[in-house]
Amino acid sequence: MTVESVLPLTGSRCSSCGNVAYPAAAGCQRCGSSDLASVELARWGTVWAHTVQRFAPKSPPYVPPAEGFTPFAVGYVELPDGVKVEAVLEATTVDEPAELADARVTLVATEPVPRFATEAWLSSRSAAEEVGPR
Amino acid sequence: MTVESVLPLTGSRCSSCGNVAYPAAAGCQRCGSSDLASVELARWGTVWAHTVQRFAPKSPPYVPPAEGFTPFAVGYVELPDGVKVEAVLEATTVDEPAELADARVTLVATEPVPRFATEAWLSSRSAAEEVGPR
Amino acid sequence: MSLDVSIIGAGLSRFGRQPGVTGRQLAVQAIHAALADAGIAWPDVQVAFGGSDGAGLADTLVAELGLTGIPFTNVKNGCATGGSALVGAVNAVRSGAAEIALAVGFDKHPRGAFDPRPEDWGLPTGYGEAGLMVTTQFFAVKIARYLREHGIDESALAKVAAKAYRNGSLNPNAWRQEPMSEEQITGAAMVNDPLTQYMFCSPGEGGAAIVVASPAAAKRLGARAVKLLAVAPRTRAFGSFEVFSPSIQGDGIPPSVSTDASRAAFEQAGVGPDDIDVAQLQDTESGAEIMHLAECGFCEHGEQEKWIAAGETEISGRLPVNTDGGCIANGEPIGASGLRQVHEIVTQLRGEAGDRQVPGSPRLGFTHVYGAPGISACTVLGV
Amino acid sequence: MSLDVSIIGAGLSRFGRQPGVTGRQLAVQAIHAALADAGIAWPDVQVAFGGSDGAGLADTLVAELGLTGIPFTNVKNGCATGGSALVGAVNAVRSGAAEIALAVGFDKHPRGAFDPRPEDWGLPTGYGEAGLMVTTQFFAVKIARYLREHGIDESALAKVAAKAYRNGSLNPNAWRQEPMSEEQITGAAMVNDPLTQYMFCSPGEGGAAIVVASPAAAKRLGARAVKLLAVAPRTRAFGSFEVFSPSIQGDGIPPSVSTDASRAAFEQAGVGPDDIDVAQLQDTESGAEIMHLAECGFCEHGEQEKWIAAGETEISGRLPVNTDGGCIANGEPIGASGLRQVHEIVTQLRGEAGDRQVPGSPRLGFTHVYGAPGISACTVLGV
Ligand SMILES: [Zn+2]
Ligand SMILES: [Zn+2]
Repeated sequence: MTVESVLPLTGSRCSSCGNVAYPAAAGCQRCGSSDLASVELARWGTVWAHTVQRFAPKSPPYVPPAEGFTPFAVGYVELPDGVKVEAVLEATTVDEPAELADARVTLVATEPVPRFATEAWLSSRSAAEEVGPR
Repeated sequence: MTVESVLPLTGSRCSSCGNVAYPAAAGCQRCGSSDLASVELARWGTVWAHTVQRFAPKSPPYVPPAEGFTPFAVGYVELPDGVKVEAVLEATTVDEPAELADARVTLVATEPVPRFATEAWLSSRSAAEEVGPR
Repeated sequence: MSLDVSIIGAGLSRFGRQPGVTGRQLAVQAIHAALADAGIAWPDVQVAFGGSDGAGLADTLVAELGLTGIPFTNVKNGCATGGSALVGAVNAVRSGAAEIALAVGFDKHPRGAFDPRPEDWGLPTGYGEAGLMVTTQFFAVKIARYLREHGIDESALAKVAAKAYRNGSLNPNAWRQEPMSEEQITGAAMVNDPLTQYMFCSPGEGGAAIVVASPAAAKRLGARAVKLLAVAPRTRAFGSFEVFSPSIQGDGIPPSVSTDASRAAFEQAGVGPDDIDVAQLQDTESGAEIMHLAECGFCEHGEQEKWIAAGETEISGRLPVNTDGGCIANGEPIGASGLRQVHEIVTQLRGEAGDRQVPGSPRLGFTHVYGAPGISACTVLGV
Repeated sequence: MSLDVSIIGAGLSRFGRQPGVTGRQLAVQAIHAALADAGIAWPDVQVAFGGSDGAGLADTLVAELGLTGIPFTNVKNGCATGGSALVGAVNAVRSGAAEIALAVGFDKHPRGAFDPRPEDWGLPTGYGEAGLMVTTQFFAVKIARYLREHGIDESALAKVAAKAYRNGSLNPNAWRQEPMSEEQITGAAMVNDPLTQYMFCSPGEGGAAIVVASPAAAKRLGARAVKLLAVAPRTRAFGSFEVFSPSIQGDGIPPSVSTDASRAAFEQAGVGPDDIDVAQLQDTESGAEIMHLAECGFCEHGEQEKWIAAGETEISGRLPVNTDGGCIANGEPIGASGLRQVHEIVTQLRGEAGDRQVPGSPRLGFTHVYGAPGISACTVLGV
């Protein structure tokens, strides 16, 4: 997986008032218009706020990763499009809030939910790929 | 099973206004009092109104008899205690409404729901027992 | 009435099966239709009341309508959901809390819905095992007793159902638009004697919305307003006979909550049943329409057979009943039916009912719903 | 206010786990307590409004209370259920439809309730798979942002929770009656940073009922009446931040529905936040109480740390908050909490709060609930 291969998130923009919604909406929450157009959202943004999920959510519906549950960060990423998107946040550690606070993050997955990663996580990941098997 | 071995239905009587409820109630629907005493209801009454269940109710919750579903009569039996009790009605045939209309019926079962039988059904049943194996 | 409240807008979604369309979407369609009918926009609505029986909470509709911040009360009163929403809207206007208020009802029931669990009704599980948790049994027992007590012939049941399908065929928004003969109806599968399959309404889909306003707002908007002369919801009195009752308490003839609600509505409106030009009566099955005619005071108990034979409840008759085809032709989306009735009366009183228009410019209309666990709501409308 | 409406009776069931007692029974207990407090009987009630989130329909309570035939509207507005019921009761009295009206709220949530399904919230199922359908995440994200934005130290969270348990220990009807130290609270399991287990309320059990009356009825009954100076429910404005939002739309700081509802309540009552002597604020977790203090206008954003350090929100402080222990000590039976708050303010304004009585004869009180999907309801009460 490369960052470039990730499809962008698709939202909608209101033709009447310009408001951007994610996911794509049927009616505009700002002005009530139903004249909305599909729009691709930016692949990067800034962490607006976050927390850490410390315990495994109830399964179902939660599907833990194959290697088992580990605490993960979750929060809202403010995009330049004018909307804050809820996302799982990838960081090298969730125990150092400073890595995520106001951090610039990049979209790394859109399914099952948006997923953004910090610069530090992306660097550590590409470093790991360089030393890994080819 | 003999008719005499059937436990009577247990209801409640309001100590304030005398209203009889079935099943036993926590509060009196007539006067709102919660001073209620347990009362054994009469084992016979008169069919107030009835219909026939022509198709098998959905299972679950319905549990059809071992021999399979056959249409059965259901209705309300007016007891001398001053309450009309919903019950399955045993009749020799459900296709002749006259057998059940205003008929005097006798309690033959209390579980899973009250069950009353017509005189004709009771006679045919005791006749069957007389010719059956001992 | 302390303050005249008017209906300034009425709207419906389509009724009947609409795969892929959610109940909430049907509600939004109905609201947009009602707003357009009133000539207003969503931000003009100052307070809203609404609900469904099984298709979601009405206040979540604001996500599609626009987040204007208004109070939005979710109500949930079974068949009286529309009536309760309308009372909320009317009281809000009368109390001075708002000038323009909305009531909305909607539902989308899957095929064969209404599978009640004994525990939800406070009954032992044995009632389910024994096959007694079947709503149609209640209607059959009640009408069987009624026909016998008042000497009405069973043929009246098919006549009423045939009228419903006939009226539905004149209503482009109805679910069932094919007329059906009395023979087809009588010959259909018997569900619970004396009621056959085609005498019952089916769980359905639809949304209905009504906009009410204070006299000042109605005047300002120049609306084709219909006066809401009364709206009266009631719960059952002691001794009544209701669905899923393990017993009927008390002696004598069970009282009817429909009688209580209709009397309260007529008293509020200051008119009587004889003054009504067109009525919508709850017709969960055709026997219900027959009983409700008398329970609501339009005729004496037992007179119905004569009325029906003489065509008095037809669109051309003395008291046209269920001119849009009622629940039998429109289906029963529980949350929507009460306001669908109000929509139909508004349409008739405005003279906009097209092929099913009651002749002679009707001036007073009446609506009635009845449902579990023994509730009724009636309205009187006038122009 | 067109017409002063008074609270003439307030009643609670016990709160906290009560195995074998149904939610409907808790509601009946609360209603009987409220009727006794008002010195009236059930047949005196002319109209009723009520609901629960998951413990049944309020109108079915008439089977135990007595079948008096009154209109009974079921409302279902999450945490604002009590507020919506109260508005219904007040509008019914103000519109002249009734002189004495009842509002009731109740619930009985199983342990670990509140398991939301994405589809019920209009979200793709992926949100459940990914572990994002967790309500506590919302509260944590909101308070984390808030503390950082306004420079408030996390220690305030434990201080507020400790006050809740301390006040609960003075309330014989509270679920949690054991005081808990700030150290215990901070040291408990972290749920979602910065919130530990003991900072949250738990799904609970309880019922609460309020009887309101017209001035004439209150006078006739010689009631120890408390005036209901305002009751204001609101839905969220555009751009607000709510639980289970896949996004927050719009730029800038999200608006608060609590701010809208509290402003509307203060405007109706003709008083300001500074005039309030005792307040109940939604405390789903201790951070919520901190934010709601400012959102409802009692202090500036960021001032809370100073307030809390100075003990201003203690029973002995400038503005005692959640004097009965709030949701943290009483648990959260969703349908009941709003009216529990009103019951507590009535008790305080009457000077009947015993060990937790606010000194100095408080004369004006305030209640506030907040919940999904972005609703708030506030009241102002006075003697
Ligand atoms: Zn827009
Ligand atoms: Zn009694």
